[in-house]
Amino acid sequence: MTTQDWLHSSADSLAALIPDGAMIAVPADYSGIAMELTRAMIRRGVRDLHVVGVPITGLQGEMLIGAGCVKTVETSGVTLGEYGSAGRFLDALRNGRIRIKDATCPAIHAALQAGQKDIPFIPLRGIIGSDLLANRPDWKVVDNPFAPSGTEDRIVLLPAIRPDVAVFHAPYADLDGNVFIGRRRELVTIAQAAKTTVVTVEEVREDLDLMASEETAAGALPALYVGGVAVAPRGAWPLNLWDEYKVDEAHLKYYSELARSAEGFQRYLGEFVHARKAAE
Amino acid sequence: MTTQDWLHSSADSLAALIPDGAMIAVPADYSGIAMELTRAMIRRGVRDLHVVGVPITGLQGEMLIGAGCVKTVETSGVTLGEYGSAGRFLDALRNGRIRIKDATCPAIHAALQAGQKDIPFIPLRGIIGSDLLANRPDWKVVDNPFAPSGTEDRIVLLPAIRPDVAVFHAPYADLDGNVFIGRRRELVTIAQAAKTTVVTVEEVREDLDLMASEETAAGALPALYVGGVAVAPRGAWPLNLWDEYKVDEAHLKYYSELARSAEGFQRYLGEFVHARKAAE
Amino acid sequence: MSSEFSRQELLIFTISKLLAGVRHVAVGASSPIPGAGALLARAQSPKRMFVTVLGSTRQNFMTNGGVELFDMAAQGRVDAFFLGGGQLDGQANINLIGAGGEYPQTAVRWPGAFGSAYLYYLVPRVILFREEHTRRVMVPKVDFVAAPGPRDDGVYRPGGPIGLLTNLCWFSFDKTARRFRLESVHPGRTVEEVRDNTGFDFECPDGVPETASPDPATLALVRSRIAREIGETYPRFVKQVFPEAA
Amino acid sequence: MSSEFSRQELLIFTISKLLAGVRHVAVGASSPIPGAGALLARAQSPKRMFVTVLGSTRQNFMTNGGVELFDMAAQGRVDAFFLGGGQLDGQANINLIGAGGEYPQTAVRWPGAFGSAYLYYLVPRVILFREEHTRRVMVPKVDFVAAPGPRDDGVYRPGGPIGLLTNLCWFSFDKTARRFRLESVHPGRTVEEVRDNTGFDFECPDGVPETASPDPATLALVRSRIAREIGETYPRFVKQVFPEAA
Repeated sequence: MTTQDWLHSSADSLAALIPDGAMIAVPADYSGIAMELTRAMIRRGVRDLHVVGVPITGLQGEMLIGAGCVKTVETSGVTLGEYGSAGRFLDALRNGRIRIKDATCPAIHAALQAGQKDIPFIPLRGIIGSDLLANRPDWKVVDNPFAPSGTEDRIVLLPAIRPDVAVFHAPYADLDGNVFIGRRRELVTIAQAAKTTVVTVEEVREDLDLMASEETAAGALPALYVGGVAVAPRGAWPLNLWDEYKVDEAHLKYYSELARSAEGFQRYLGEFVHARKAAE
Repeated sequence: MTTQDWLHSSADSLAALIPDGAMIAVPADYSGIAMELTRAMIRRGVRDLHVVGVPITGLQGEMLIGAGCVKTVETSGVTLGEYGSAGRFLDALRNGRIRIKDATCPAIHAALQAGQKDIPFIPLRGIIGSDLLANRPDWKVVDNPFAPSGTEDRIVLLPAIRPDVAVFHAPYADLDGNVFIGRRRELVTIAQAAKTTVVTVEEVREDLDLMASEETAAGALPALYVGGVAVAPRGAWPLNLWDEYKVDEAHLKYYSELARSAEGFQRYLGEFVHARKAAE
Repeated sequence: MSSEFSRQELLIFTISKLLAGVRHVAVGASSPIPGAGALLARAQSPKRMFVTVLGSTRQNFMTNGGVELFDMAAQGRVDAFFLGGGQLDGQANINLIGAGGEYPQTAVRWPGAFGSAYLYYLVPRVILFREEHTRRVMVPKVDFVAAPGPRDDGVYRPGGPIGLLTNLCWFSFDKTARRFRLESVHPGRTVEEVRDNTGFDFECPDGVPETASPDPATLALVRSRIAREIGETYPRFVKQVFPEAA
Repeated sequence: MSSEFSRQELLIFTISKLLAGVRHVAVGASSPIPGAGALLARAQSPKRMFVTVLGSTRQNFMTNGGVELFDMAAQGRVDAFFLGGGQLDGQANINLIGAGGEYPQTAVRWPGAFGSAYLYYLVPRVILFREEHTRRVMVPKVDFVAAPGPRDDGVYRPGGPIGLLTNLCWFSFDKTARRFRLESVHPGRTVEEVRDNTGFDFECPDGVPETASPDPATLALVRSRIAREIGETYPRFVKQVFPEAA
């Protein structure tokens, strides 16, 4: 066995792998969010991030925006779901402190798949006629060169997205640093499209080799793609991790209450981020 | 539970779902080949198939060609590996009885991924300068519209492949018709790109719901994509099924011996296909 | 409205009927009523029917990541889907982005376009669903077209809206005339009420019927099995609407 | 050739040295010697090294299907790969399709181009490997270019061949001059033998050294652990070449 040079001692150590100005790709809130790592990024004071929500972002993007870590957000939605408005996102947008690249979910997915293949662009149906297109000068409309001659078939080309870092939280890694991602295959796409990937996990299973059987390998992200792993127990808190543990509803309501104002949000940071208050 | 209307009584019943002239997508020999179903297709006398090897084909394509079932083969290779030449393929090609669309592996994969997304085309690096391109008038070379202005960047566009039927063999299906495909995700791609999918399995596990856990769902092809399943014990014979059982080496050597001549191949068909001789 | 069933139960029942004959219906985020309607349609379908409830683990058979729903839609494997919006107009344009002011600094901002600017073109039976039926929502012209209604622009568009379901009524949508038509008004509601609360013009035939009410057997099914199934994803909804099932 | 090691062992050892510093090497189908060379390089690497042996279950960490190798190559995550061919020429063009006659009805037909027409452009350290070193294989000009050698054609090409290893020798390849250079001749072989059996022109410096021989510790490693590891995928090869390990 090789040494576990991929294993970091804490989320704060992992956060150092995300430089200022980085483009980071993060999954939607239901797919495993590295919230402890997000708090570590805020503690470290990362700046000028380009956050790609895959295909949307929630509490994570909202908190990074509120803490002044974000320059650009590229997403098909920013939402806290049933827990209220994303107050800091709305405030930053209204006051022009962030740039937004509004997208539609399949465009985010397809552009990341283009990044995964390192092809410069990928075509996608739909979109033409939406005002999204008018606000996305990086999206081009061309005539489909494969349309039967004499027919016109306009189609959108999306440039590939190749993030600097993919960031998520997962239930476990195995002894070699392979990460269990189950059926959340958008995590494979962002890990491959990105230059590197940092992952927090509930635990490292020293007794497990995910590659040992067809059954377990099916849900594994190979270690090759992973630049760093840290153990962060309940690392998605206050969000859920898949079906492993539930959303902390009371906490999310408390957050959305505080996040209505800049002062409230600062208080929240003081209580739950800078204080390094443990989950629960 | 709904009725198992997807479950057919035999490979011969499944073979009726593959019409003459169909474009079928089949995996490479190592990924699970529906050989009993292939024999059933030959027994039923299917004609004018367009066989897409994903990304190559072996004994299956070779036998279908030898039996006169194939009009076009689109593949990055036809090979029996260490067991000798694909005699019937070589003979049919030399005598102009089949049309070949020579490809390169990633082009087959990418074109099927385009089929999976139902986008009309997908760009791919490489290929330019290869004589493959000169023989594939369906592949177009364009200027990358996203290249920095003043720079030239030619790139190949491949038209999507949308097969009529995806065909493979897998270890098991569950009670709902979800099929275990493990990490062989090209099977997901061909199943989605194709209009329908027919699968033979070693067994249907009446006690298993692959969707019941994140671990088992990760390796499952959802039943939605599957038009028909039949149980065919040792249905990949004489090929291996992943690590489940090994190649029948003696049989493959015997095959490649007989397949050197049209007469030998006819004798082989009489012994192992039309006679419905059981596997082993 | 009859006291025998709730507003939500009527909507769930109406949706289930709009899904008759569908093989696969998908339901997006934050959509408990469409989700329950889809599950009801499945429970009553004579043939095998597939339901995808986004956000659910059990009512979701997808295994290829977040892109699968969109790929399936392109493949022609999603027969029905639901879309809403902060604003909808008479040409069935929908706005999920924001209203007032200048984009992106709109006076009101909603979460975002999600999959609308794609699924609206590709899914053959898109049901527009928005409970609030007011002139604030049903506007003459949306401020931002997140996803356009059917147009004669040559764009590939095998899909589109079949109609709009609200707390007051069900409109069908004519893709050629590009116009809504009032098909039925919910029990206890009136055509005048619809007209007063709709900011766009629509076809209004004489004698608009009342929206059909759910029968007792269906109501029983909704309150037991369907409430249980949708409760996995929307426990708070079930607690509110089906307190006995929760 | 020394009797202390076999021809295959020398090739395995030479390949392992050509892979020094590589993070990830992938090995295609029907390639037991490159596979063993890659596994040897990994066994001796001071840093973590990844090896993909196509066709193997254990020496293959890919979980995203057949496309993953190609996607990885595009992402810059495959540092080295091996290609061969029925014909190779002095501009490093390779032919895996067929020779003689008119395509597609060539007099000789090989299995097909596999991934060559893509990986050859993208993998920075492609090692051309062909045991048979004859004028039948090493031709002035290939009959069919399955994958072209480096050219000044503006095509995106971060990868390409670093050289050609055969039963007789190791040539490096100069991508700018587009020419092979004889770097070493295997023990027991001569420059004349190389010249006689090569149909293309190549740079031949004075005093070509002998290819380095494996040390005893390396040989012991190859015959034990490496033979065991490659034996999973190529049992017949191991039976032939390492009868004691098999």
